Amino acid sequence: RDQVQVAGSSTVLPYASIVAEAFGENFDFPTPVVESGGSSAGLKRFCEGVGENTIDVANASRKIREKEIKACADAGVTDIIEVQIGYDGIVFASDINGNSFAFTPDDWYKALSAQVVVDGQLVDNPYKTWDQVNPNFPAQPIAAFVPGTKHGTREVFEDKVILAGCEHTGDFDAYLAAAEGDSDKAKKKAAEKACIALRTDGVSVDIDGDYTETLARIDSNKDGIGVFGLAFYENNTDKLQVATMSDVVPSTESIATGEYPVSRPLFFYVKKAHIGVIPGLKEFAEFFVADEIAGPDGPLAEYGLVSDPELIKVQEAVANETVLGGGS
Amino acid sequence: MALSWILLTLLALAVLGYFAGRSRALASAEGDARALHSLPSYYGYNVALTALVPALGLLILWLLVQPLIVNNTVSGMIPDTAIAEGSDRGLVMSEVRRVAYGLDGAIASGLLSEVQARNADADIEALTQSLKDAGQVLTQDISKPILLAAQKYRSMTSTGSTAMQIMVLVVALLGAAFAYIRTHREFRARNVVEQGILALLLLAASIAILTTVGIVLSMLFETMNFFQLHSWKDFFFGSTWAPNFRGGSELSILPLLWGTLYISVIALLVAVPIGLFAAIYLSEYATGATRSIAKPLLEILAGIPTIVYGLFALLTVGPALVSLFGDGGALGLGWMASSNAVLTAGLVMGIMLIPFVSSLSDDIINAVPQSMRDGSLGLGATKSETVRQVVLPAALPGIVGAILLAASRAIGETMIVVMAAGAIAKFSGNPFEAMTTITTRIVSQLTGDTDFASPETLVAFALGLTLFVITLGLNIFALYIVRKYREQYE
Amino acid sequence: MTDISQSPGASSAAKPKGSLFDKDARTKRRNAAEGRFKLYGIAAIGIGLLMLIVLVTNIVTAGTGAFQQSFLELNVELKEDKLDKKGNRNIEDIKKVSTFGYAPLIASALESEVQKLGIQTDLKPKEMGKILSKAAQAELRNYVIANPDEIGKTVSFRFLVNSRVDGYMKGRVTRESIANDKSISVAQLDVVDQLRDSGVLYKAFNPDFIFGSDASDQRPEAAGIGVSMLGSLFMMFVVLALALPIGVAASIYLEEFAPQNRLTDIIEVNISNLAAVPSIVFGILGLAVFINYMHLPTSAPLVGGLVLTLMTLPTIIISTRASLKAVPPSIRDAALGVGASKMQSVFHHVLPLAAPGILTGTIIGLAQALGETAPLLLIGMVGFIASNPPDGIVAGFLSPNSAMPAQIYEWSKRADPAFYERAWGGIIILLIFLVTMNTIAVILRRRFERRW
Amino acid sequence: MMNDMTRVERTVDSKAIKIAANNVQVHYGDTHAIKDVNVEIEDKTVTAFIGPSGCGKSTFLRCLNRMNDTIDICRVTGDILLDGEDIYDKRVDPVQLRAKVGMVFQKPNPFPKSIYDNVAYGPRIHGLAKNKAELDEIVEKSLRRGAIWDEVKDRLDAPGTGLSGGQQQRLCIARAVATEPEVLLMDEPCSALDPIATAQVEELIDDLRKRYSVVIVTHSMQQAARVSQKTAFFHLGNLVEFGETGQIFTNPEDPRTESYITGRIG
Amino acid sequence: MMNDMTRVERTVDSKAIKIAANNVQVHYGDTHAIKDVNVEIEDKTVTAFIGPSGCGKSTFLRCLNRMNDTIDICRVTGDILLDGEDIYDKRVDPVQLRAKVGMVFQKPNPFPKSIYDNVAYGPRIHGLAKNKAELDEIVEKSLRRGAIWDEVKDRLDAPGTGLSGGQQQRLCIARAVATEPEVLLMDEPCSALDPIATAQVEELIDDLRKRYSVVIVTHSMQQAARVSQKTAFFHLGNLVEFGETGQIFTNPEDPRTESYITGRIG
Ligand SMILES: Nc1ncnc2c1ncn2[C@@H]1O[C@H](COP(=O)(O)OP(=O)(O)OP(=O)(O)O)[C@@H](O)[C@H]1O
Ligand SMILES: Nc1ncnc2c1ncn2[C@@H]1O[C@H](COP(=O)(O)OP(=O)(O)OP(=O)(O)O)[C@@H](O)[C@H]1O
Ligand SMILES: [Mg+2]
Ligand SMILES: [Mg+2]
Ligand SMILES: O=P([O-])([O-])[O-]
Repeated sequence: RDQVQVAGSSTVLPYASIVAEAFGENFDFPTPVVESGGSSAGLKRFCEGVGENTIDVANASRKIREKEIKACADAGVTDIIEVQIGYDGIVFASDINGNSFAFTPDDWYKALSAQVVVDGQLVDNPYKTWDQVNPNFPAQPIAAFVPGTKHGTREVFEDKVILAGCEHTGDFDAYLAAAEGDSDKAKKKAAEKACIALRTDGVSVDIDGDYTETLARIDSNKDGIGVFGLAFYENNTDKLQVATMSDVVPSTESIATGEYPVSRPLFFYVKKAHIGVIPGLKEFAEFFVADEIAGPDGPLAEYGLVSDPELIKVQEAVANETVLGGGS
Repeated sequence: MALSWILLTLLALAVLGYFAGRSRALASAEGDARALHSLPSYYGYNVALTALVPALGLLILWLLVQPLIVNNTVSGMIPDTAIAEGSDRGLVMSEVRRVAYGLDGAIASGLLSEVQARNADADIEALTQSLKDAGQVLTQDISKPILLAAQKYRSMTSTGSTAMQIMVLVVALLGAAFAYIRTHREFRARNVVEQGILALLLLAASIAILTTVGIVLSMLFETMNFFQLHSWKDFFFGSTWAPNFRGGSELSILPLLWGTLYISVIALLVAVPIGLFAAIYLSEYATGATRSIAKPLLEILAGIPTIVYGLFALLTVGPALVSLFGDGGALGLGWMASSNAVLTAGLVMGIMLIPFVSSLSDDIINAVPQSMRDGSLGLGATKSETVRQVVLPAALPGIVGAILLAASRAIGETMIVVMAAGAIAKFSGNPFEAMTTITTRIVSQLTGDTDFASPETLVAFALGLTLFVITLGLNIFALYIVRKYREQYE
Repeated sequence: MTDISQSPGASSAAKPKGSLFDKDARTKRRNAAEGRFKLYGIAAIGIGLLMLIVLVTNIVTAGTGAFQQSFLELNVELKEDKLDKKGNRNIEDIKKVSTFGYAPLIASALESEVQKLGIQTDLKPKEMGKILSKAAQAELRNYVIANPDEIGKTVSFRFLVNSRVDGYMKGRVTRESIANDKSISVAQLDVVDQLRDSGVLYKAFNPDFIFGSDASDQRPEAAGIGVSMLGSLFMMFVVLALALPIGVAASIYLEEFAPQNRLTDIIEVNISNLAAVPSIVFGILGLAVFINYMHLPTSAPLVGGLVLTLMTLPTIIISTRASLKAVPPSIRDAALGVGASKMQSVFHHVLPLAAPGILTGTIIGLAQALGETAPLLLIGMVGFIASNPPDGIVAGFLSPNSAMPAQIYEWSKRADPAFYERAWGGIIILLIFLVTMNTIAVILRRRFERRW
Repeated sequence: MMNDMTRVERTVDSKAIKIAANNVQVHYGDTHAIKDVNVEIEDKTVTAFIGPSGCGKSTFLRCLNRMNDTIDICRVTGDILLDGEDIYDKRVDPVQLRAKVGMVFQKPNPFPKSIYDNVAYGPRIHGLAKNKAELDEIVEKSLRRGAIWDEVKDRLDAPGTGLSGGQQQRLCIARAVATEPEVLLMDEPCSALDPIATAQVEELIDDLRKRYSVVIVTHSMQQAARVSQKTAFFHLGNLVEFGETGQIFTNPEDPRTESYITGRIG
Repeated sequence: MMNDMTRVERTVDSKAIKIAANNVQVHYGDTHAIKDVNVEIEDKTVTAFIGPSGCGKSTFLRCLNRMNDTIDICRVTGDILLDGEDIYDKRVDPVQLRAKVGMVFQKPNPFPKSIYDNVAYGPRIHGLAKNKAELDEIVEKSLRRGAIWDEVKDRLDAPGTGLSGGQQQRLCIARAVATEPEVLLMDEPCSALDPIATAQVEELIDDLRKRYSVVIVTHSMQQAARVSQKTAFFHLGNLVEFGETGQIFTNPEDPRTESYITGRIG
């Protein structure tokens, strides 16, 4: 095998393919193969073992989990280099010709949670239009296209938007009171779970496909508001208008500074054992995080990646082949 | 390419054997083919097959085993010290292989001589340089143990492949000779050849079985892992499907199963009548010209990528249905909230499945002998009566097969469901609500972001296996129906 | 029931002798039923064909744009001080200049072109350069590395323009729609307008879409389906070469030779059941067996073909068995009666008569295999793969490649709307591929069709 | 059920014309199978078609109830009038025609259904029975008339295809008479029958003649002489001679007829 | 080709036994179709099987070359010896058996291929012809023996299924004789044939008898008397009587035989 083999997240795929293409053009190594198939599937193959018939790099739109590290180790994949390439901004956008929105997490919580507190009582979510949620909004029917439960974005959405809203509105206490559990911790967990349970009456639609599907749905239902990646939105400004979140307009800058709250880090993982064995692997990893690629003016940022403010550290880590959990 | 050379030789030998066997058989019958037990060509095939099959078998076996032996021997040569921390023997072996191929390549391009390549005391730096000059990909500088291992690897491989070539040829020749000697007018060549073919047929049938075994096995272990992490009671008897990143998900198959059945049934309600009527029209009413155009055209429907159907559902059918059944729709019913609905998915899937029913049924209906139709028409039956009461029952096994195929496809479809029916699992009898199916959940749990060792991902395997068992039940039922109602014409 | 329903022979009264021309009530009813039945048939075919027309029209309208692309003709000065600072034409040194280093060359070439044409603009050369595709840099670099002697000269090129500009040329992008767009500005469109009017920027047929390879998300204008078409071709080759013979052989065994017993029943049920296995499960199987166990390379069309073969087999087996069953036993008897062996009777008589059904199964199975993505996901054939066409038959089977449906699926997910057009264009090509494949089978099938 | 009358009355009084064929020509693709045939089939008469194998008897017979419509390459020209009405007229519904003009085919073609359903099929589609009991009655009566009742009465549920050749033939006869057609076309109905069964079928034919008209193709001159009142002799697609059975067999006009009857041409 | 010998020598000298059936029983599922039949078929002899329709003639005939193997529900017990060898022995290849014991089926079943290919099929798979010319010769000879050559010689490429009933029957006869079997089983080979064609086939049978053994099922007592030397009478699955044809027809031992021959049981 001559080429580097990469698999994993479909969110990272565009960035990885931009890098792979440029890598193939500028180096004598063959263009790396970048497969998609999901973070989980990618990491699974990554952890299948060491050797030519396993992949070298796994892209992930989330951090690798402890259990996975352990599974990796069991299969002999011990030295894993973790590389954070930047952030994926998550934005809320609606049809370009429709109403504009300035959201807070509270609005989303109220609009989508399966149950909400009305007059001190936990009841099934009664809201049908946005003005019922927040009087500042127009009387537009609520129709939300949120990432399905397979997507890591869903987790971010739940944590940083719904749960935040739940806590902020104070409804959390009502859930806590209603929660069952042996310990406080269990109760808290149950309450959190209840908070983020989304309604299933068709108002909130899970999108298991990709942002193109969300876009198509907004196309066919102009009242819809969807969750998108920043990069996707920036490529489709002719059809979408973005909503602010807590009065911050999402942009690479506002996300990089942390002002805009909803984003998630993107990673790739390299098998150290393959460095020096697979031609071009290390070069590829270094190229990926090089300034001219992953820097704020590089093609990745141009495409929509929120470049990591601490890119230098990342570059160092790659150069030194720093593996997870210390080690050399 | 030693391999293609040896394959060509075998092929040539087989052809030669064919003619030799044939002419020997003819000679043994003094040129009179009638005196032979079998047709002369069977004697030829006998020799050719006896020469070819064992030799090919050996070749395949050898190709599988030799690398194992070579790898074991060579990797045994590598001292532990040569294996870097965190690396493993397997990776070093790939380096060894790369060097070995590099040496081959360098020899081929004339930059190294065979002697230099074999020289165990060669200057490593010079060697590295000449490999690089020859354009070979090297990842790091060659170390002594790796060079030695690579040289050993080369020599073993080349000895091995020489031995293989000789052995394979010997086996082929022996086979040919054996069959040739046995060739005699009394020899039951046809029976032997047919036995051979029967064995091949059996082999082909067993591939299907092996696939089943493979599928079950490849899902069984992960399914067991899943049930260790998640309660089987919830899986089989729970009522909610709600995977959650924090764990503690409710993962019950029942709402998914409901969605699967619901969508499939609607799809079949669309596809089976349309497909069957189309098949009947094509085979019984249409002129030859119409048939030869319409049938292949309908078959295109089966080949349109499902993503197109998905978009079609999402952008065209869904909104159209909403404008009929939705709030303020043409019918003023207000039944349908969004274009995501079981009905949308079922309708669109049904369209995709039309050719599965129509084309296969058409062939089977066409195969019903004309005398059956004549018998019925002669009694004053109309064409439709003939079709319904005589032709269709006679064609039943094939039609059931076609419907099963369509049902299978409906159960296995993902893209249309995802785009048209949504991703929310629930129990509801309302066809205007969104639902989802087992298969889509399998795909999304497998390709999603959840931890790959978590129940949320592993549930895909349990779903797959359960679906497998359920469809097995459906198939047994279908077989029973066919057996019971089959009408065998003469 | 009706006036005609009388107990036959009950009385000596013969049946009323109606004229053939006037139909009695029952006949009318039956004829109406007949008419309805026939109408259902026509309606069924009509619905099918209507859907086909709708779908195909959709596909064609959405996809034809992909076959055209906008190009810009430029004379680029290959400046020695940028490309070969040492001036000794050492290829290694020339290679050190990355594609990013070529951007200024192109930008200044564009600037001088703009000046030459007398176009007024306030744009900086770098901004103006963004009109062009990023693929232009790579094209230029490849040219220079292939012809180092040309350094220092001015060479004329035909570059792709950026997807937004191309969209503008095709009417997809308008001055209004780019209001919030960061990647293109109205000022750039002004330049584009003038370049177009002077004829250096124009739309033309784009063979690279059909023959080229995929490009990254930033260069929709450079993406082509050719390489993945080869991937599909090699896979279909594997599928056809394996699934058809194995499927037919297995069906023959099961239908004609297998003893009728429980075991055969189990096998039969099993095979129909395989058809209901979701295709992604075949991907799981393929990953486990072909890649992890047999160590075949990942992303290889060979493996894809093998997986799709397993997936297609049940379809072919089910249809083959159904058509074998439909051959009347009297034909078999006739052959056996003249002393043919069972094998001969099957291969000489039964199989040709079953051929139409077998071919139908093959058509449907191949169509399914040709359009399938899910199992390819797990064996690594979906993603950004293979930027170059394979350089030989063996490489075609073994080196990483994608497949048409996977490529289309990938494109359909990408953010830039320009990929949307390409996805539909890809579907057109996929359908042409499919129709070509089917036509062969359909012609064969017609030769075998007969009634007895 | 069966009466014991075996003697055939050769009543020669002129009867109504049931079927009249004028200038009928039949082509199978390029083969000219029936050449300009004119024939008149009387009501309440048994007409026998005789002639060497391949001369076009079956073809002509199939014209009479338009069964040739099902053969793609078959073209029929000329007029065939049933009760004075052209059966090839556009307004004519072949279905109604075939209900009136029933047919027993040369090759027995039972449906792959039970024996009962084979016979009940016609009555069912024509709605001849009010209820199950009546249908049972029709089936039994027809099977009896087909001279097969005794052999199959215990296995009415067995498939018709599992019968012996002769049994199938009789089943097909039973099936055809079950619908009570006005004209019954029988293409060698006794070819696979033993003499006793043959006699029973001939008796049936004679019985049918009382009310209907029967056309029978046969290779047995004796049979033709026994059952028919009129005989048509076909040769190479031509209707060579048509007339009273007695006259044809005793005093044929055409030398070809004579040669055939005396066994000289084939 | 055809010799003019039409007279049948009733040579009664004892010949070698070609096929011997001992205690043969055949069941179709629950139906007991053949009950304990013992019969010896001599070489160079024509044996006729007669009996009422459904009595088991075809069934027994199909036992003789194991064509019953193809019917799932059919069970055969007892021994059948061909030249002293048990044909139901495991070592026996039914294919070889059927090459020796050819068969003409009751219902004509031509292959849906050209007439030429129908006849040439057997010789081809048995390698009887060295080359095309020889094959052509075999085909022509067989078609002539089947008394159909003149009718089809101009359309050898036409499909065999497009022939008339009688032509199909003769084609099947031609197909069977083309492979030159040692024993030829003919199930009502003349049922659809006119007298002349019948005579020609009978001539063929007589010709075959010189070298081979022929078993013929027929419903025509006359035919049995004309062509056969031995006759077996079946009734309800039993072999009632077996003996010299002359004796059976003139002086039957069993009352049932007599009743049948004189036309009283069926
Ligand atoms: N495939 C079958 N399945 C069940 N029963 C059968 C089958 N074939 C024949 N039989 C029965 O076996 C008996 C003998 O049938 P067979 O065909 O041998 O009669 P046959 O003497 O040839 O009669 P025919 O002269 O009418 O052809 C009959 O009762 C028949 O119904
Ligand atoms: N389907 C067909 N296609 C082509 N030719 C046909 C077809 N059917 C019959 N023929 C030809 O038409 C002529 C008349 O056939 P027909 O079946 O009417 O003969 P027949 O008198 O019934 O003979 P038989 O007594 O043998 O049944 C024959 O030469 C025959 O080969
Ligand atoms: Mg006929
Ligand atoms: Mg019989
Ligand atoms: O493909 P994802 O893992 O990023 O959803």
